[in-house]
Amino acid sequence: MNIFRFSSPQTFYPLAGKLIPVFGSLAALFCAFGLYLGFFVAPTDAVQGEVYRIIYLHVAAAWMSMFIYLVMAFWSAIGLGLGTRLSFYMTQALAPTGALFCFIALWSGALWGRPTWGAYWVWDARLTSQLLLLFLYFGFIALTRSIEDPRRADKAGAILALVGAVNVPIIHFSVKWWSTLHQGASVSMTRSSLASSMLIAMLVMAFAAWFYSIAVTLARARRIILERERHTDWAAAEIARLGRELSVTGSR
Amino acid sequence: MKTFFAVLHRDLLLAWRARSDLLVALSFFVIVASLFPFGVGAEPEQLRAIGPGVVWVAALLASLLALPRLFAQDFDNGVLEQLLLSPEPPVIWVSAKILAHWLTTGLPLVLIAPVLGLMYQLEPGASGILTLSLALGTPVLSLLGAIGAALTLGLRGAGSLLALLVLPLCVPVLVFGAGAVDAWAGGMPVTAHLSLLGGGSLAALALAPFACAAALRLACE
Amino acid sequence: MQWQSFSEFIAMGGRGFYVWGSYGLAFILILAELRLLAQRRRQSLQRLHQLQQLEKD
Amino acid sequence: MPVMLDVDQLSCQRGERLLFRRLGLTLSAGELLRVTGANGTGKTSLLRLLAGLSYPAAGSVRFLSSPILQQRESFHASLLYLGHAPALNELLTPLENLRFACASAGDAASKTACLAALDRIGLQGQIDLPCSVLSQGQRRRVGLARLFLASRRKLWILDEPFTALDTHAISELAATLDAHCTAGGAVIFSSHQDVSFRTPQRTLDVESFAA
Repeated sequence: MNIFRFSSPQTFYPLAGKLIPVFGSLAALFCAFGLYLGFFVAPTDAVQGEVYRIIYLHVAAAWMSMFIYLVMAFWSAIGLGLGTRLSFYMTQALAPTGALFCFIALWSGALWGRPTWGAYWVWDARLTSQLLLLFLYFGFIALTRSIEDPRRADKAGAILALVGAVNVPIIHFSVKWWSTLHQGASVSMTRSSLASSMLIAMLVMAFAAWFYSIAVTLARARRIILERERHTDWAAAEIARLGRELSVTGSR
Repeated sequence: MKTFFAVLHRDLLLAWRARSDLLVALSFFVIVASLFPFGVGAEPEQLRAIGPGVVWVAALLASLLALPRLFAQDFDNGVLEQLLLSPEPPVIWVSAKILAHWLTTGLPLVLIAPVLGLMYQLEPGASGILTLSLALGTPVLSLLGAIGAALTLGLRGAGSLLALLVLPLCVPVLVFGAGAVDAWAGGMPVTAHLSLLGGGSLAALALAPFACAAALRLACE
Repeated sequence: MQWQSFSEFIAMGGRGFYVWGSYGLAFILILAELRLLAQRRRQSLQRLHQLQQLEKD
Repeated sequence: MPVMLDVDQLSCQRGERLLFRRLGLTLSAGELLRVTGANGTGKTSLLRLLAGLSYPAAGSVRFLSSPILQQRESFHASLLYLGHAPALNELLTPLENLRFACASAGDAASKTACLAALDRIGLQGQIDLPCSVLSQGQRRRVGLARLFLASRRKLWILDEPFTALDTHAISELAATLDAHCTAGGAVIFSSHQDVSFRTPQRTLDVESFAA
């Protein structure tokens, strides 16, 4: 099975189209199941009472924001190395969703912090790294959006994602060291002893977020592919077909 | 290596011919650092506490201010294009330009840091550590900044975009730079901080020119 | 089952604001992203379709 | 005569627009090729592709039968590309600019050689003035002075070399190009003016390959 066959936009486009509903429904299924486990099966936490249930959302979002950035760096390396345009499309398709999860992680972290440690914002190592990661996402999106020539935007974004990825562990290490220095014991999110059902709920929610990201990224990648490959015959045919379809349904 | 010295010599000559630009970056550094006492109050105790952090942030912003100048002029007048056509790999002359940039902006900040140390009532020892940490850390600002400058070359709104790209990456340098002075003030050893800063500079020196050269080739496409 | 009544579920042990504040906004943002995705796709298709017509004649 | 430059199925995309498609040409030593076409049809883009400054959307450019993007350093050692605007720095004098251009391109150019080149292009009076005070024509001449110091470079790619030059300078430049061709080099240039050369002049119209 020639791997490069799937890396050509033409074969990837229909494949992605078929996968989107699959991952979409998986995401919905896992999310519902995760929420059910988290809210109806998992017990009340001895220390934090009910508010700890934010953990399912917060941890899933935090993991996804970090994972997506690493996947972006992976696709960037492939794109710069092999020159496959599709890798650049994937990197740019991933960025907004990564930024979204990053923001959700920060937001839920703050709302969790208020009742638990008395403040919306705590200069905790994880939250601070999360904030800096959000800046890296904004930097990537701003850079790729502000370059007119799409080919330069691809490669410039890829370089930035790689440089960013090299710096993420360094930033995390320095922020971790810095926060223990200034603020005593680092506030661990998962310090309270986790009942197994809590852990399962968290994992299910993480998978839900992962499936969701794949579905959304594939959808965004398909749009980018049509925009960037519009000169090719197959893309032109697809645009014509969808264009007619759009004007027929008249969904202005 | 001929290109290296040719570019280094020319950039230093140009920096000398446009000396006023250097003074602008330097005075920006001093002005920003001397604004804080107006906001925070001038009690020696307080100044000593915030001094290192303020001087480091001011150094970060001053070197950020000087970054667009690194490639913009050569990009506009076509010299960058000719450099990309030189037989030697671009990493060599890119390193020369970054070195020239550090010598003309980073180093002056380091040399004037003791003066700011006085302004913030730092003991001679703390002021010395601050200057040393700046000397070890500012190369990273120039190197990472050069990548950002190359990526945003020729774009509208490049200045603010450059800050958004580069500042998050400079947090570790800021943490260990200012941390070194705090550690010294607290009587703790500073070798860890300074060696991390030095290590960071070496790592950046090894990696940044390659990313920067790639970004420049993109900009001139 | 954890909760005796629906109102107890909403109260979430007195922390309802924070829990539903987090999940609520996350849900809204996810919906917003999906809606934005569909809207941008439609706009992009219209633009590409018009560009195509333009280049044809 | 060995084929120096071989271009095959070249297509160039600028942002959204496809400028030209399936462009092919071969250039052998001693040949002179003029690229013609209205403004905006891709003359400069073609020259930049041939110099290896930008990547083609499709097709290949081979110098001495190996792709230029794979032998970038050795290709650039035998290439002289002069872009639209002369690559000068306003604060430096013509002499400093010329010496830097040669040194950074790896050409050995002593001060006397540079002075001779500037003298030959008619700039001996303005040696110590910063380029900012020179006229547009004078600045172009400083850029063109490199031609006298680039005999080692086989392939010359010149973008609009004749603009803003007076008739005397044009004939001097034409003679230089002729000399380069007879010495076994090759020249590709774009120009709006018709200039007569001793070497037989081939032309390539970019518009005939328009997308």
